Amino acid sequence: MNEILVIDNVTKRFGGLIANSNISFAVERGKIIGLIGPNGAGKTTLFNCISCYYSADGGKILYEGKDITRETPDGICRMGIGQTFQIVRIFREMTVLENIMIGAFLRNPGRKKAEEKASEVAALFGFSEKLDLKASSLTISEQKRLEVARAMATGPKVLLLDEMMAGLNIHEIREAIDLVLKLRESGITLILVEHVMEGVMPIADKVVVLDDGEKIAEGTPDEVVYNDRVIQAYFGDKYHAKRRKNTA
Amino acid sequence: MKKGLVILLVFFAALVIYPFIFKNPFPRHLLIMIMLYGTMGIGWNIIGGYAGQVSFGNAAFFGVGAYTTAILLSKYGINPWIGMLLGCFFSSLVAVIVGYPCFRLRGHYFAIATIAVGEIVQILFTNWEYAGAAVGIYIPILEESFFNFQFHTTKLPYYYIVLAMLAFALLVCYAVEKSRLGYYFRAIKDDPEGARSLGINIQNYKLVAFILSAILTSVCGTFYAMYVLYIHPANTIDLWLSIHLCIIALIGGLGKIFGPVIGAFIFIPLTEFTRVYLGSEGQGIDLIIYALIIILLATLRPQGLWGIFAKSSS
Amino acid sequence: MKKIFRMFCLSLLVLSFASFAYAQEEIKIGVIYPLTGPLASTGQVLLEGVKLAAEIVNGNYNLNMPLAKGEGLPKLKGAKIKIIPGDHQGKPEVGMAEAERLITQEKVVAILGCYNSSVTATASQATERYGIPFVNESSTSPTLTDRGFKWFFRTTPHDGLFSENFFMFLRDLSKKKKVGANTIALFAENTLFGSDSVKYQTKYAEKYGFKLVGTVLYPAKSTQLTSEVQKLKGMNPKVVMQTAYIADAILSMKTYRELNFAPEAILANDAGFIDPEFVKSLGKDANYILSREVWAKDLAKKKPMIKIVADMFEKRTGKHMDGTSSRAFTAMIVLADAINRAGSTEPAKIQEALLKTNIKADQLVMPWDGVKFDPKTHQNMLGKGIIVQVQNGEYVTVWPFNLATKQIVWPFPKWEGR
Amino acid sequence: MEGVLAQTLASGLLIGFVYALVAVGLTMIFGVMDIVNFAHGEYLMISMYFSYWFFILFGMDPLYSLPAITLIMFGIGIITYYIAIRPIINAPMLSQIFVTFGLLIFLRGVAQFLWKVDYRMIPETLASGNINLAGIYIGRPQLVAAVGAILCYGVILWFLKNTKTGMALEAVAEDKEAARLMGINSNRMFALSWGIGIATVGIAGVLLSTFFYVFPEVGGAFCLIAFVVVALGGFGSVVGAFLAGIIVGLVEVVSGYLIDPSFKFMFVLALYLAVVFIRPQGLMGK
Repeated sequence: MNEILVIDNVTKRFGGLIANSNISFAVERGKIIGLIGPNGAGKTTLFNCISCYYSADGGKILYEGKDITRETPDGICRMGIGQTFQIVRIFREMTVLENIMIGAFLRNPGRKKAEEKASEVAALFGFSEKLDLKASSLTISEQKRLEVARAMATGPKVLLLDEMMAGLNIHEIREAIDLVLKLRESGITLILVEHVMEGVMPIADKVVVLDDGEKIAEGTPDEVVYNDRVIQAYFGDKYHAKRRKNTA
Repeated sequence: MKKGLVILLVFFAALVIYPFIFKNPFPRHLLIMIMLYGTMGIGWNIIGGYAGQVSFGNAAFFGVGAYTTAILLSKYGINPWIGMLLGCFFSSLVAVIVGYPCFRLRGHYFAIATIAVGEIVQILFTNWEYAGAAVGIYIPILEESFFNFQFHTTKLPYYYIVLAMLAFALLVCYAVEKSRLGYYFRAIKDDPEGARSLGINIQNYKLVAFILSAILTSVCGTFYAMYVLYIHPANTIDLWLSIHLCIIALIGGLGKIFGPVIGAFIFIPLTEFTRVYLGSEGQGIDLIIYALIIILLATLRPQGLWGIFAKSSS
Repeated sequence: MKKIFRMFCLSLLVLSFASFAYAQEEIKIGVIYPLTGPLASTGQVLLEGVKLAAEIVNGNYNLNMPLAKGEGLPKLKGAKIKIIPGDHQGKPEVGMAEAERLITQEKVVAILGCYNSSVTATASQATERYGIPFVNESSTSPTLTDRGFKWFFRTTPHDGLFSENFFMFLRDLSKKKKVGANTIALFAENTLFGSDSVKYQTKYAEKYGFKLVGTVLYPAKSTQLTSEVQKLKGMNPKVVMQTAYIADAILSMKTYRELNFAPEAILANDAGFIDPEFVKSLGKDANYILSREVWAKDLAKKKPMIKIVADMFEKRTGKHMDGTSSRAFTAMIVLADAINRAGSTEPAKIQEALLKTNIKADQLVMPWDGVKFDPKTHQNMLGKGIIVQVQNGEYVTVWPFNLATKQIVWPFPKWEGR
Repeated sequence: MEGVLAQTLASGLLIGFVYALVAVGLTMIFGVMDIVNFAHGEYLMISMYFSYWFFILFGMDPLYSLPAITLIMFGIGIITYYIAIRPIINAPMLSQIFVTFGLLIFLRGVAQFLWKVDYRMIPETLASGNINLAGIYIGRPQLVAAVGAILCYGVILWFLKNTKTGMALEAVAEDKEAARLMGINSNRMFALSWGIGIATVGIAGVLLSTFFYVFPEVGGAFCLIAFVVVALGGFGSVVGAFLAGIIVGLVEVVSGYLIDPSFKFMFVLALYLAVVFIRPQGLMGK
């Protein structure tokens, strides 16, 4: 079975508002999946359903064949799904090493072991020199990297990254892209939720596009970029019409 | 770290030797109270300082510990040491029953819910005929012995028992801080959602912290009952007791092992002396001074005196 | 290593900061009262009572009272009494600690206190351990003297006797006035004082053949008492027997008036109802309340000495003397008398002298038959209560009828048209 | 029986309005700046003393001195904010709790120092007496206080919904950052919330002083109830506090009458716990 995560007909409502309606797609092992869409498309809601902060009102989410729709965020982490947050949620009062240790403790209950594991992960993410710094003293891009490192320390098979590239400059986006590619090489499945298309398109193996709570497209980046509904969703009717004329 | 250990050992050695040099009972009593509050302060620090859940209900555990021992001894003649263990058991039970729903509440909601719980426990004991209701329980005077946990001619054994309790509490706290528990508690305090995302069941870990806190407080309740030999709801399950525990932890430094001990060493003598020297005329000046100290500490030094101490020594 | 040693010495020094004791010059007597906290106003009044007694003992006054004439204690070369106050804030463990502090730091020869029964319970345990006489002036919980302590003495009658007084009064009254006050409701705060009183009142109601129509207990911290008074109203008793501290005493009176509740009599159990603040706060709404008392200023008509002492008290404090301050005053006189007769400050001798105490009724500012301790329980056997009524803002004695200075107003007038 | 029940409900309702008025300042301060003022009851006490002294020294009835005392309390609120609260706006929650705790002890100490620990009460005011409504007795002071509370709530709600300043206050409560970007001076709004919050508890104190005694620790009992009211209604919700105040008053009186007065507070507290366990944000909280 090559599909590590299956989103099956997921629907989420807030009162009368439907944030996600019947969304389905599958995530293959070891791939990078981009989840994109304009503001208010329902990306974050879907992300929160997958990471179990919300439980879907309809449909199912399967992880390695198991239904995780009603799991808790900590539960799925123990099962092997790590995640980061849109707005960084590092432990600000702790040091860099301690932050990563909190993740490492999940599979290494002893402090010595956890510290070793954390140092390893820290080295991988380029934090070797900054182990004893207070996390709050890092730059935003470093903080985002720390969050990924921390999640990686829990030893996940799937990593959910929420708007990892938002707020970063071009140089930092490059670094982030390198990091994601490196993670894929190590066999991790990644789901990237991004508002900015530029960050995701070059690296994603598959892209799922949401608009207005519905899935409007799914496919390789190339396929998706030329999808009419995607263009319409991102650039509106006018642009869509103009482009039509040009190609015609 | 080495230096810290030396200071700690010297401190304990001084406490052990002190009664051999100074025989005056009042300062001994004072030290007993300091160590008792220090132990409870450490208990509070685990839930409040490390795990960041501000509890104003810890007096309930103190009361449960004191009452369990007193009821078992006065009604069934059960040895107070067994009462102490059973007190810990019942306190843990209360911690679970109360903690499970309360930990869904955040920040101020949690703090006020714990006030409500503490008050409810007090009302229950005030009206519970079996437990002596408002009259409370006079603990039967037994022969003086360690086994009976009663000493009438000297305070010395009480002194060493509470010293051992303090040492035990410090060890528990040390073990917590250096293990996964301590890290998880701090993570939960720092960012609960972040902690959840790393596989920490925050509800369960908060409960663990609450139970540890309950046990350390309950032991002190038993000690108090055997020390004063008379308990009633107003002096064992009092909101102000809970508040004093927070103040002690705050003065010393939140989430620092030694913080509550320092806090108790400052707070208890401060209240004693302002009371003795300023309070006897009932002028309220003692309260004013005491309040100003708390405000200044909270405003200027949120990390407590331990923070100042650690800074100057490093 | 040297550094460590120095640190060690320093720690010991810090720990010993409170260890210094002072040399003894006068006869020091520790007096422990709630001088801060919610009961502080009562504590202050009690302390003033004790201080006045010490002043009379120390100075030269022409009063028919032990030790009033001539300065100081004659058998101790005119030594003077010095009061060392201690504050227990209403907390039992603080009371115990204060007793220990006074005994060991201040070297007091005896202790007097503590008003609250719960504090007296623990403080007297300390004096029992140290073998120091403890004279209690106004804690009325009967259990205190049932403990059979060797060093504990109580001058005031306890709640058992006081409760019986209520029923003796009602019985006498029904004989004299032919009023049928036969249904009674009990109304009390639910801490030690209230619940203990209710226990004894229930017991004596049965013994004296009165019908108890109900009991209402409420938390002393209440911000309102409407539902409680509703319940009382529903029971429709002829007499309400009430036990309350000052705060709830005021509150209940306000609520009676608000809800227009006026039984034939409100028979109150001392404490809040005889606090000087009671009449001051309520004004004319305080009128016609009956309370058991241990003392009243109008007793002076029978004992002129009472007026002299009460005036001295008023001059000192600006407050009227009352049942609490007069009892504190009396306890101090009893204690000073014993120390004088002992001719020594040795605790055992004072204890012995206390046991031999025999003060006559006319030497007291109390309506008692005297002071004489039961050899076993050390309870004053000659104590006695009175019943007073507030008439025109003054407490006047209405029972026992032989001591009464005014006619009793019965029944309690309706609120309308007052 | 019906008459008794009606009487009980009336009493509960009346005291409920007073609880609501005591609590509204607490909830406002919390709503605007996320600080729980543990010294809230002490401001009630201070205002009751003002009312008492105005009566004793100048013979002014509480109902006449009400406007002056409200103004004074408004000033005291602002001063408190600038001296004690402003330095800890960004401090951790626990520091904030302790500063207001310190204030509580401080104000009690000051009251003890200035006015001693005696219980004091205004014996007779314009509002004294009671009204007989078809067998239901209503204390006039309680009625005056209840009407005062309702008027006060009306004014506050009108102020919040219809004036520029009021709307700015609400905006700050909603989102501090956004309010700052919109050019609202949040510091002034914080000060204002303290001013109004303390002024309302001042009004409550004056009205209360017509039928309740004052002593330095009088705030304690009311403060605990105010906490329950605020938490039950939802921190920061003015309307919630109003509803919760009435609920608490009714539950206290009715459970005291029907079950056992010894447990009346327990029922109030248990109700509160039950509500927040089901709705952690309280009845009307966000």
